[in-house]
Amino acid sequence: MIRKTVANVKEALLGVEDGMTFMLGGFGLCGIPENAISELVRLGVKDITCISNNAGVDDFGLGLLLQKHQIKKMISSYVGENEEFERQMLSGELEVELTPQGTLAEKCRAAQAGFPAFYTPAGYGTEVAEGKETRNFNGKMHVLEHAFEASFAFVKAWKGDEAGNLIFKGTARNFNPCMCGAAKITVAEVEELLPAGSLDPNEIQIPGIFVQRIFQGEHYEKRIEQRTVRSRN
Amino acid sequence: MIRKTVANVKEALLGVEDGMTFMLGGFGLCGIPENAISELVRLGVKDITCISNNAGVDDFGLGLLLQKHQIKKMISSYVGENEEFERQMLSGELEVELTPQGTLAEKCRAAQAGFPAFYTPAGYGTEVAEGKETRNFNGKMHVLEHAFEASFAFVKAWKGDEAGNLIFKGTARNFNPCMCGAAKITVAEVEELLPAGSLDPNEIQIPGIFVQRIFQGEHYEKRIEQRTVRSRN
Amino acid sequence: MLDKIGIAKRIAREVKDGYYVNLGIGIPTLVANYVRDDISVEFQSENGVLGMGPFPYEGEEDADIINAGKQTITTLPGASFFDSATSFGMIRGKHVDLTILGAMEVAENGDIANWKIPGKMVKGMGGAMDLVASAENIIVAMMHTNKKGESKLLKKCSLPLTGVGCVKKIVTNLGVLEVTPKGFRLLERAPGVSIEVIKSATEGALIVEGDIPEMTV
Amino acid sequence: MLDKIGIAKRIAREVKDGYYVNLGIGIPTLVANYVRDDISVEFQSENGVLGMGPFPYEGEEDADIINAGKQTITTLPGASFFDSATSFGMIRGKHVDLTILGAMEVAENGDIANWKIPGKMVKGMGGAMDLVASAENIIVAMMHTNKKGESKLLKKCSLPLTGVGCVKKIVTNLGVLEVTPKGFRLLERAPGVSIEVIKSATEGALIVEGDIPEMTV
Repeated sequence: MIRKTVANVKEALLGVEDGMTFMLGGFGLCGIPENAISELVRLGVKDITCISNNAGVDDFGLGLLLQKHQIKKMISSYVGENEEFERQMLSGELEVELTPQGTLAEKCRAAQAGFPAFYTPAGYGTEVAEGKETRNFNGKMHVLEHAFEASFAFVKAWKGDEAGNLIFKGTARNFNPCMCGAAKITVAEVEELLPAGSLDPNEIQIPGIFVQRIFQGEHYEKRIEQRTVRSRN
Repeated sequence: MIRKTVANVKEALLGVEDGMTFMLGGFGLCGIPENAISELVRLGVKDITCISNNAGVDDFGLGLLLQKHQIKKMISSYVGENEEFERQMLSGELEVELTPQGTLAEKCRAAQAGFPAFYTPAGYGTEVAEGKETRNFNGKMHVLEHAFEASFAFVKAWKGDEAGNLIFKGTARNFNPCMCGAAKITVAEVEELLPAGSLDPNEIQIPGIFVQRIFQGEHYEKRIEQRTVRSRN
Repeated sequence: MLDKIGIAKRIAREVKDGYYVNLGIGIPTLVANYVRDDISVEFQSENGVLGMGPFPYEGEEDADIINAGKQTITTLPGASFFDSATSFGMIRGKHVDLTILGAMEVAENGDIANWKIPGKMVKGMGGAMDLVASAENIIVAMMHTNKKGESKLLKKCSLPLTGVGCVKKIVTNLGVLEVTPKGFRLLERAPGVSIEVIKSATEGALIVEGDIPEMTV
Repeated sequence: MLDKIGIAKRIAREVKDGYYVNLGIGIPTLVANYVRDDISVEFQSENGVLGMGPFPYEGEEDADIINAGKQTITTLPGASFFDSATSFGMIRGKHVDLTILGAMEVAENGDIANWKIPGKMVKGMGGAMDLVASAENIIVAMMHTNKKGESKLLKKCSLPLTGVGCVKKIVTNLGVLEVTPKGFRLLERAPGVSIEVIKSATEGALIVEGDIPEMTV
């Protein structure tokens, strides 16, 4: 067994530098690497490029990094619900590259699985395809999209073990598995870190080979963006 | 919940015809759709093309279909351990298309996920790449490979539910998940068929949307090809 | 004329037994409430869940179980969770039977625009570009005109496109229209809405052939 | 001269702490038995398992748990199972650190042939083409000559290729060689094997520079 555990978030983020490209898992605020984000804020790394489906809200998630002007560029599919984001984008402080959500997921998976590029129909005929190669397959037009390149991937799982194996929960899974192994170093934070052998090999969703560092997060706020409920009556 | 259960293997294979292309899960004899294969033998469908990593052994797995001369063409990565296969191939009775194993898996996954084609470095500079488009990405040559097209995919899982959700066991997983949803109709046979709601939504390995028909196999022989053991002393 | 709920109810009748359906944010989300309960349908949300159920009871909401609108949800028996790449594999691979989404503009050739207003806020396309590029069956739910009273059914979209030639059907507050090679073919009028009203609210080519029934919702 | 076990033992010394290793069928499989037990290594088998352990005790074999050689195996703590597409994602994505496989022929430019003898049996390439096309670190384990006594280290492969310019190191019964732009560079001699013997058994360009140590196994 190859041990991937590190003592804490500080050790997990060793090597993080200004100007790097990071992948961050999560959909909205669901399944985001809360502890890694806090540490990125504390470290004050600047001019970073973030690959993340969303940009958090004003005071949580990636919004915390936006507040401190640490982000140079966002690569996302949806960036609503964030006033500071809007302000920075409109003022030109923040560069934004919008990418169809399925393309975003597959650009991660392509990096993970060693595919340099892929063809997808998403975005054909739109400004997303401008300047990109297009091609007809079976009578349908496709756009050539390339695998992401990133220095670190920060992902959040539910349970993990010393070997770096991960299990996600509910829709907090989202982009997290796709980003594992898609950057030079994958840092996984988990709610519960277990000894190797605690997880059924059959139930592991991401094998440890895709993870370089794993730690148990100190605290998870797990903020809900839209609390929708029904009453019992 | 959309119900996918059929009464038995006969109902599961309704619509199977001569000349069709089938995908069959399994690696060697591990995780093969034993009941579907038996029914294909019983039905006597001819001139079929089989996409399967291996071709079984002489008297089990796809070997049973070879014995009856039902297979016109095999698309596989490894076809050793089968004398009848060898005889038919050398005599020209059987057409064989050998494909690198990772390419075979991805041609299935591409069909499942709606990618028409992909670039892989596997096989570049070999006869596998002859007549295929090649392309340099990041200084490395790649070969363009296309998604498979098949009428039926026959897969075998460990547990399944009425909604078509599947869980595989051990290395019997192999190509089975990749083939789900990769053909027009996916037929899953399982060792244990459960009511919807019995499986934890978090532990499902293949969501039912990729499966059109599911049934519980009557009997599984699960033959071992290489029984390797150590003694306790 | 239909209100948003009326539009959702009318679209719910397009949902057939055995369909896997992806519902966009807004009016489309309401459709789930009006699907006949004697048919089997599963709702997919592109953030990674199939078999969505209603909102949770108060106090039972789970931050780890949401839909693509970031709303807390529940799951029904037979549900499953999966990652984003798998989710869009379902969509791109045409395993999802029907996509219902909102739009800012639809053109008579089926082009759709719903993700960006240049110079104003850009929220992003989310999964919409993947959905419209792949789905075989796309229904747009929207108001026939914008807040300024301008038609949203155009000869040509003025806003940046989400997808080209992909919309099949449109249900608005005024009626049901089908996209054909010759333009918007009117299929049904909303209750109390005349053909003249629809004509004047439709900038793109409108085809009115034969008797156009008033819909029953 | 080394026997197969000797070759396996020598290759085992190339396995470093923290390596994920894919072992081919034949001599490579034996390597697992000789890796130092004070380092952490995980063995991947391309049929879908990481963290392979030894063969099961008699009576505990499970038809659903095999390696790529179709042998019944066990798993160690920290092991995981996965599908074939994910397995080759590990390989193609360079997550596997070292690939050890057999060969029929290796050329001085690193080309390898190991899957087909035209006119004779063709068993297929299995996962070998994916492995050699992707791995950064490929060691070939083989006899220096074939059964007829002909060199297997050639100027140019005569058999259909498995991959081009990919082999980095070769361990044979006669020695250890590195593939360089100028040809096979001799690094070590097997016990009791002279440079002259290696020269006469190597058809491809052989580079012998400085003192060539006899290996210790």
